[in-house]
Amino acid sequence: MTSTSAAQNKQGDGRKIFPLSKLTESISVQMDKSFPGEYWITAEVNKLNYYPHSGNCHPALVEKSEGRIIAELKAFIQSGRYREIQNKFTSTLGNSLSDGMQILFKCKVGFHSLYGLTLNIIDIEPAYTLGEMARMRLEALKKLKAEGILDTNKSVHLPLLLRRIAVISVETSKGWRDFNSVLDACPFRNSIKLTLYPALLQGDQAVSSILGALENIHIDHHQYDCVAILRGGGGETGLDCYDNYKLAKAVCLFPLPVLTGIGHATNLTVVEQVAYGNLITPTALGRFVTDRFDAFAERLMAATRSLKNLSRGLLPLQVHKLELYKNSLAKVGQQRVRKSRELLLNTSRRVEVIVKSLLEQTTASLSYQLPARLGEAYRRLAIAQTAILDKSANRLTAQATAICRERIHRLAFLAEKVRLLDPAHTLKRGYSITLNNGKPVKSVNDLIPGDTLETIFAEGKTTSTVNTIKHE
Amino acid sequence: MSKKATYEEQIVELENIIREIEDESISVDELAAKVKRAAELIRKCQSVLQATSKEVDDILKDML
Amino acid sequence: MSKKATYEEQIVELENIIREIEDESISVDELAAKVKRAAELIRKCQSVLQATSKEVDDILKDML
Amino acid sequence: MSKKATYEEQIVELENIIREIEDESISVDELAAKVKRAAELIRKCQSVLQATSKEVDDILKDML
Amino acid sequence: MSKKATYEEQIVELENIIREIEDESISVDELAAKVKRAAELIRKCQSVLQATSKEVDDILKDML
Amino acid sequence: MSKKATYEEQIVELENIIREIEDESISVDELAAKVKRAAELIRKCQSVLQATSKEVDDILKDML
Amino acid sequence: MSKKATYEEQIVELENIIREIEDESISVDELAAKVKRAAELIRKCQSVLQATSKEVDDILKDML
Repeated sequence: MTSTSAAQNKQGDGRKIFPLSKLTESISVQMDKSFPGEYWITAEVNKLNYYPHSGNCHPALVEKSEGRIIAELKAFIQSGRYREIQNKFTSTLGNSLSDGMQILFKCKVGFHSLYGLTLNIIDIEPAYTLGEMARMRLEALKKLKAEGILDTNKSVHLPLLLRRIAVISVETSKGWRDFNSVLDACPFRNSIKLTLYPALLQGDQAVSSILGALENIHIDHHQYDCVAILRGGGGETGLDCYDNYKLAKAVCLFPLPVLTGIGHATNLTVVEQVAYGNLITPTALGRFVTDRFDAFAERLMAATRSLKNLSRGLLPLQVHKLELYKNSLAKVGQQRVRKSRELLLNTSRRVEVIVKSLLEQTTASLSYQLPARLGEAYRRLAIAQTAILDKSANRLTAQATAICRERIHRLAFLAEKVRLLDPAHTLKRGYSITLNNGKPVKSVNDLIPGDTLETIFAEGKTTSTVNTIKHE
Repeated sequence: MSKKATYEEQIVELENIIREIEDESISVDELAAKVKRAAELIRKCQSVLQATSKEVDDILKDML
Repeated sequence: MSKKATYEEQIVELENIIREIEDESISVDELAAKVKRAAELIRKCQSVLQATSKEVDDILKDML
Repeated sequence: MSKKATYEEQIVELENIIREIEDESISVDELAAKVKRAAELIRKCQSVLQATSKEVDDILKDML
Repeated sequence: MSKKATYEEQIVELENIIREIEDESISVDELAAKVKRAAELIRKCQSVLQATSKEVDDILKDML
Repeated sequence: MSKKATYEEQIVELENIIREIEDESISVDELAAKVKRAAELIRKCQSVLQATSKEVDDILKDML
Repeated sequence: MSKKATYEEQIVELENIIREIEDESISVDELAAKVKRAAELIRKCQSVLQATSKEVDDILKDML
């Protein structure tokens, strides 16, 4: 505190005593000194605290670290400025400035004698908030994924027929009307039971309102097939609540499949992403419900049709099959008999053929072969015997002729010999035979003189006497 | 509700029976029984479709 | 099924008999008996079919 | 079947006779007797076939 | 067959005679008698064969 | 055969005669007689052979 | 042969005569007679031989 304060008093005990205004003035001066310009600050809008009557806004700003508030300050936005800022937000984000948003704002820090510390917001940068929202959406998804529950609701069983639907909507909303009008056109409308759990579907209160509705449904969740979140006619704004991590987590972990029809957003919200199904509009969600009824009914009809056709078709098929069996039985039975008959006929023909062949062969053997062999054997024997006889005849002829010849020859020889020995033959050649006393004289010594010799000649005989004998 | 509703199992059973009949993988011996069962399943499924909200509640109460 | 042969069993027996007759693995001595048996099987199957047909028709009639 | 030879047995006997005749292992003395036997067997087989044929036809006629 | 020589026996005798003649183990004196016997055997066999033939033909005629 | 010399005996006699002649142990006085006898024997044997031949031929002719 | 000397005896006589003549054991007186006898024997034998030869030739001629 400066001593230049105009309102200071001195007391006797030496204490300096100032009036409050002096203090606030002094703080204000110090503040202006310390925070002379304008500053860009980031913070989260914990509560917007907009006062429609004055048009002013007194947002409560906080900074959180790991979920805990580590700084908190109230700010002020003058009504005219607030309108400008909201226009910028709506056009950039498609969303007005609202609770829970991260903002980057330009401010002047001051101190007011009446209001104390003042944070006067001059401008807010919607682009930052947009980025922050995207970041938060990603963060929420990352977190859910890290917790392993991102697809938990998608894995919950969705019955074929959504007959008991817990609807989170507003009874007077266009979304609720659209949904109902689709269902009313469905022939199975009587089978569908809707239970409305009213809730705020956009704006600051939406997250807690929807969470509250979900809690209520949870109590009776066994009575429902699914939860439908319907929002319609709200335009494109106020959807940031569906990026809320808490709400998204509740949807993820909800025991019933959650279906969403919350309108068209530029970006798919986290809730839409983690819900069992996102049908975008209530009308589409209604069609989704009725389509499933139609599909089931169609399946049932198709099954009924098939059952009738097939059951009736199957038996005639079997009757026909039996008919075929009957025919083939008749065919194979008669064929078998026929074949056996043919076989037997062939056998009997074979008997005839081979018997006749045997008889013919035997007859041939008996009538031709054996007689021929007999004749041949005989002829050979006869020829051999004839040869023997011929040879004998030849031998006989040769020998007999030879004997005759030899005998004739021998006789001739003897005849010649006799002729030669005949004395007449010798005498004819001039020899003569001298006989003494009738005996041929062969030696001179046989003679003595005076012997009378007879000499025989061829033509006659003479007689003579020996005169002398001369020895050689 | 992780457990499937009875009618869901019934329509699957029904369609299986029909497929079996179609495939002729059902014998004549079983046919009547199967057709009977299919008819019963059809009746049951139809009743689920046509039931009023109240009946639905009753059916569900019975089921639980 | 232990006492009465099923339709399918009878069809199998019938087919076997027809095949045996065709293959000539059945002797002439057995032929008449086998044909008789086959005829009997066909008759039985026909009556099973008729009964099944009636039963199925009744079920379907009831269903509509 | 103990008393009466079956068709198949008769066919076997018949075939044996044919083989004997073919092999010329049958003498002329026996031939007539064997042929007579063969003829008898063929006749018997024919009558068996006729009876079977008639029986089969009757069964089939009854069936159709 | 004890009294009357069979066809086969006669054929055997005939064959023996022919073989003897072929072997020239027969004398010319016996030859005529043997040839006569052979002829007789052939005739006898032929008549047996004829009879058999006739019998067989009759059987076969009846058979077919 | 007691009365009539057999072919074989005649052949033996013939051989003896021829051998005698060949041995020149035969006298001229006997020669003509012996030759005559031999010729007679040959003729006889030939006629036996011829007769048998005729007989065989006749038989074969009859048979064929 | 008792009456008529055989060819062989005559040949023996002839040969004896020839031997006697050759031995000169015969007298000149006998000589002429012997020679005469020899000539006679030769004549006789020649005629016998001629007759025999002719006969044999005839027989053989007949035979062949």
